[in-house]
Amino acid sequence: MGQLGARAGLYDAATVRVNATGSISVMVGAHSHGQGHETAFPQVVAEMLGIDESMIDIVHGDTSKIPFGMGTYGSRSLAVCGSAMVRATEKIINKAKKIAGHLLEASDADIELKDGQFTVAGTDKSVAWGDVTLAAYVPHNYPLEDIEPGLEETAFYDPANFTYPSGAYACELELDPETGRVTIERFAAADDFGNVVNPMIVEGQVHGGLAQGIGQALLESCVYDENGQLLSASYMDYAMPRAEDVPFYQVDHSCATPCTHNPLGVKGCGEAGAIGSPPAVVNAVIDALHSGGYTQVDHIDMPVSPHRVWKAMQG
Amino acid sequence: MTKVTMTVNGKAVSKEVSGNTLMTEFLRDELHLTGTHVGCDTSQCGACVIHVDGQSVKACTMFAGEAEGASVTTIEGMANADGSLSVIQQAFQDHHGLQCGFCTPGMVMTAAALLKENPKPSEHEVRDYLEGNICRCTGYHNIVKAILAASGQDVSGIAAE
Amino acid sequence: MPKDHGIGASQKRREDVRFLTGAGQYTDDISTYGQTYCVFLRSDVAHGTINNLDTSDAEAMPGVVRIFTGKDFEGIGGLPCGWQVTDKNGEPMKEPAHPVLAQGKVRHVGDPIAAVVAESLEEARNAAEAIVYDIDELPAVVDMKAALEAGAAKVHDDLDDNLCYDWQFGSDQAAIDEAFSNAAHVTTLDLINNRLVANPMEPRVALGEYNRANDESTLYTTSQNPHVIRLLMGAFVLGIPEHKLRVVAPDVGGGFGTKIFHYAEEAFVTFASRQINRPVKWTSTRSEAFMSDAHGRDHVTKIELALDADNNFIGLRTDTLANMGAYLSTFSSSVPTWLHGTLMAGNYKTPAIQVNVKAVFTNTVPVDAYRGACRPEATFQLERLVDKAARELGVDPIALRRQNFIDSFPYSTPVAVEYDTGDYTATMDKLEEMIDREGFEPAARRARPMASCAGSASTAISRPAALRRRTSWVSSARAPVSMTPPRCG
Amino acid sequence: MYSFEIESPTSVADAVAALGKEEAQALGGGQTLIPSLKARLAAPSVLVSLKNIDEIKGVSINGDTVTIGGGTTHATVAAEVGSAYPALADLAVNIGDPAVRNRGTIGGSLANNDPSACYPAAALASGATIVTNTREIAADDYFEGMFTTALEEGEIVTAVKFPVPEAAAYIKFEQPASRFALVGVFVAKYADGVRVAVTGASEDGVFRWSEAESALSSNFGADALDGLSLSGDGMISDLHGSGDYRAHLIAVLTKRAVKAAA
Amino acid sequence: MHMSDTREIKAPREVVWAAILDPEVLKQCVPGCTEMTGSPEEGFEATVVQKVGPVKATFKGQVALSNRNEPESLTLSGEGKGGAAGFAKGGADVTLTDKGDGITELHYEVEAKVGGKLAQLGSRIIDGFAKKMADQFFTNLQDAVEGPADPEDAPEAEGEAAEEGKKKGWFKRMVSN
Repeated sequence: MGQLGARAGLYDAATVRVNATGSISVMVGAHSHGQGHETAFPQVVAEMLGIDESMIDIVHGDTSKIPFGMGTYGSRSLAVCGSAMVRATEKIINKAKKIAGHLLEASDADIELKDGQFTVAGTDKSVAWGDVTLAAYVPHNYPLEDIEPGLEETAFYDPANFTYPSGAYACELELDPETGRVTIERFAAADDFGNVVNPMIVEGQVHGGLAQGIGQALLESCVYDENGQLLSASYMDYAMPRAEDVPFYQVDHSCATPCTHNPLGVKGCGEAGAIGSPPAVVNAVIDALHSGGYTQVDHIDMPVSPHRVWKAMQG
Repeated sequence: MTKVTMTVNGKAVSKEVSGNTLMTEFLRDELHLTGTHVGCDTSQCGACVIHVDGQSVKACTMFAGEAEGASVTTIEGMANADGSLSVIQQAFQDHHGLQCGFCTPGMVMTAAALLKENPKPSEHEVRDYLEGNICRCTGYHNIVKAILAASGQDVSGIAAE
Repeated sequence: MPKDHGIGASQKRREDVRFLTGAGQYTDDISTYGQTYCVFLRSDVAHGTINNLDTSDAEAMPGVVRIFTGKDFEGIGGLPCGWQVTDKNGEPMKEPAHPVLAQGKVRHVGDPIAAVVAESLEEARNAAEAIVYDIDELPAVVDMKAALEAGAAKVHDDLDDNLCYDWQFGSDQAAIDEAFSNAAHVTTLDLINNRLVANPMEPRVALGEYNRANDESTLYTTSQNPHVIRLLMGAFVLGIPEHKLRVVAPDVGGGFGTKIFHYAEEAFVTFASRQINRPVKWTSTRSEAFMSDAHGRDHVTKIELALDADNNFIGLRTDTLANMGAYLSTFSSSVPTWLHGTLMAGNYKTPAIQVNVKAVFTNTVPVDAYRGACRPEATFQLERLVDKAARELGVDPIALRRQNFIDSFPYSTPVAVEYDTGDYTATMDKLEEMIDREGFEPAARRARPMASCAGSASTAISRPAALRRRTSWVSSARAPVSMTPPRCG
Repeated sequence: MYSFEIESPTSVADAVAALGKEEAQALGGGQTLIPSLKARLAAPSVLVSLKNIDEIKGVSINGDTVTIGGGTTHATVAAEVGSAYPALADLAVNIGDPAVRNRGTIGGSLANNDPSACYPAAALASGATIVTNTREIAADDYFEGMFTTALEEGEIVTAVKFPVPEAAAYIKFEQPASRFALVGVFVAKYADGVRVAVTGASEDGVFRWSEAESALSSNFGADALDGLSLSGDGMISDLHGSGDYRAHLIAVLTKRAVKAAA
Repeated sequence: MHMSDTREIKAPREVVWAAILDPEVLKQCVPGCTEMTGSPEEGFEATVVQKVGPVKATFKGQVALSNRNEPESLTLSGEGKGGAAGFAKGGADVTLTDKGDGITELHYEVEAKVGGKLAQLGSRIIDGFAKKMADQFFTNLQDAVEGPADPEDAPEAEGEAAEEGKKKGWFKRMVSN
């Protein structure tokens, strides 16, 4: 994205460090601040290697431990950093196959990796993941001329394009015509995030975004007076959404058109809820007002507070 | 400085504190129990909720000196004796009732107080009881669901899973 | 059977166990040996000249280790903006200096004037109150339109005016003019994207530590991206080589964008810990966060949609004023431009789109990315506009959307990006299926939004005390909205 | 916070003595005072905690009078007053949040007289008597404008006596951030007439809406209020609502309160 | 915020004018003022203590008189710093109109602003409070000049003057003697 003026790159990086006994530390540039990377990222590596997630730990948030990273923002962690992790894991698999090929006395081109076992294609000759990783670090009988010891790989991944998730959101609300108060009754969000690694986490991301979007639409506002004094400068005046301001949400991500340009086929999901919900809410408010006969109201600026609704109804 | 003595998570503690030492400061700085969090300064976010003599209170809005002789429970004292997660904690994990985890201690403490008062709350009662606990990550969906599940109610009908 | 492991499994989160037992380690949970506490004296006026800043009485107060002012940062770099935007005349954006501590002037309420480092937090607070200073208040620029008027007070004296850049993007003028001159109907909407504060529940914290033995600095900070902080702070602000600078972000209690940026407090504690050779810790209060965390949104927009006689979208143009606040925060300049303009096509095959954005300096806290980072702003404009157009034309808003959906991929928009995949019709089908299943108001009512409303039964509401008795009509309504694509960098 | 010491007397007499010290300040539940202290907006030298004074705690119900000790928490009022005075219990259970209700006290709320607090509306609409360590004050004489009461320096609210009405209700319209009353209306019907008290709205704090009272005294039904309205002049105007909006809400909420009470 | 009001004072315009310029009267009129030193020419240094609910703040600052157009109009302005509470500033354009019969019409237009925590936390009450302060100031002025409508409401002026004021308006008495 340098051509657009970004002074920093928008790539990300990951190092997959396989230890002698087969456990793995994955150093990632993305840094979770609530997104659950420690759970979701190992799911990807575990899937690729056919080993259990409990053997894989994520290391993040420390420049002394991680090669480099651009961090977590813009719904990018899995699409960008996850892709770097996939690339690094692919390098691991390639090298591990070479080691396995050596141990099995077969060409690495014939080695298949499935469920944590390296097998010579078409035979029952196999060697376990742990035997290969041990050989990498305890290189007795090891072709040191062809293969370096150790099993650690780094990849930087710079996406060729953004990802383009999309969605359709609906809001049903009640508007009290006497006070102007709006109550969200139901909210439905159908999103296309491409492939999904951990559906539970993805749904949680949408929930949180929806509450922030509903907050923007109905509650939150930073107000300065004409002298530049910030009036809404504590939770006494800046209205944060609470549990009773929001309903249970219906969310769905079953319409999936996988992203074509990252290896996981994933699209960003972290911001979606906050993007689609404000217009859904405000459109519903205007719809409610029209259905109640207040057809003069074209628009109400956010936050659509009871006071603003009442004022709009006064004409 | 005055001496205060209280029981915290079942252990007797005794410390010299100044009059203006808040309970949050006492727990975090004196006892190194950093699970009780401070998320605001107007007593609204609820990240600091603890139990004092069985009642939920905001530790940021109480002086340590006021807890003289009290029995105090913090998030660090909520797990089962064997170290496994309590029913409420387990429900939060099972139903993804937390993301960044910062509001979580207060949420768990408030949920525990609710279920003690009202063992089978309705959705509305849960949401109402959480008025003093702000979460910015979860949109509350899974927190409410987790608390309903912890109360033993069937949550399989609640959307989105 | 749902998967129980690997890709596609709803695995329970392993990080939850520590968060649920109070064992998480957030930055404020870290304390180091010999740690000192830092409190910032912040401006309580929005704009003014610092006439007199006398820290001598405060320096003599109990527990004070040292007090820093702007003087200590003379010759040291300022906080950089990480994205260069070129305006429509080929000129680079205006990037005023953004000092760590104010240099002679304050430009927003909360602008740090001085920083006290003391043995305890209360001692630091006492001393901060004892600093003698005098600010000659200048007229504050708050409203963006007024800020651009001739003769408006200037936020930065060294700039010609309060315009950071005037940016134009998308279809050329001829194409836009043609679309609008051929329009059978034009829908126009003026709207405001309200200014927000991200408010992660964990306030920001920075702890700087210096190891004299190897000349290394460590910064513990509430950051979404520690490497970026290391790069910006090391290379642009303090001149510390990367191998002598370690940035650690432990458990972070939410961010939503506001913890991406490099902040003055991070640079300050790193700098001060090297000066006094002791760790320096700053923990924001929530009230402080409101005036020192970068804010989000704050756009004023006029948007217009041209439709042909068959209700096809044929042109779209927008005029936006985007508030930058008093200084350019790390990614502020990119937000209303590359993250906003490029999404104005939304889900629709509008052939001509032009986006105009003026970025404006005001005497307010800097504004930067907040969850969605201008995709919410773009989507709000577009989806409100489409809904309004449907109402004006008397057509079903969903039908109008469906008719104009992009339906073949890859699709190159007039605003520079190529959508690789998507199926907006299928997503809308799914939504309609969900809302029927979940008992939303029947589609018949939705399709006749102008119909008079029969009072629907009231369902459980949150605060019985507030609305216990409802008389007259209560309206239920829904307005599905299709969402523009967010994207990941 | 500035530094101070806390004293925790166990009797009213000791508390009064302690409050006689220079810059001494009573600490009730602390739910307003402690945030103010944290913001360094007050600098007492001694805080006199009333928490350990058992003689000012608890609820007693005697015929048509509910007496609540000044040191009684909102949670206790909510739990114990319901059978005798349900509207008052309903008010208490909607103050703040559970943790605040476990600490905050009725005496503290009435002494503070925040213009948006709930209890002043209940006390004024009920014609309650505020009992202090030295005297009894009728609610009509007690509230003297926002944050101002008839209390002298060092005077402690020891109890509040509420005559139980025939019918009553409190309807609160919450300010979305603080959850204090943007407007709250307490309606109480007694044999000798109806009293209507409004909180949250006026710049002078809680007040009685006399036109509504006379209309309701002759006809206790929401329709009696048709056509009655208040001016927005003198009403609080802030980022959550103009004075006119608050005036409008008073009329709406009064009707709702009457319906809820009837 | 902006406030204005008009009130009739039962005293000749010169008396009202002189009262406004008198440091002792000013001190009595500024609500919560505990100290005021200086002169109309040089300006005054003032200390004002304000208590609102749990909040108690001491403001130190200046009071100045400007745009003096004797005896018709002047501007009274004050600003004070309240430490952690922030600051308050206010200016009142005062016009005096001679209504005859020893009656003066006093009209004021007040612009006031606050900053810091007062603005940050007090937006709900600050307008009402400022109005109350302005009103109290001019009520005090009126009382000082003509004597309070209700002697019980007399400002607690010192000594003999206060006693006299209860009958007549201590300032009026002083200047008319």
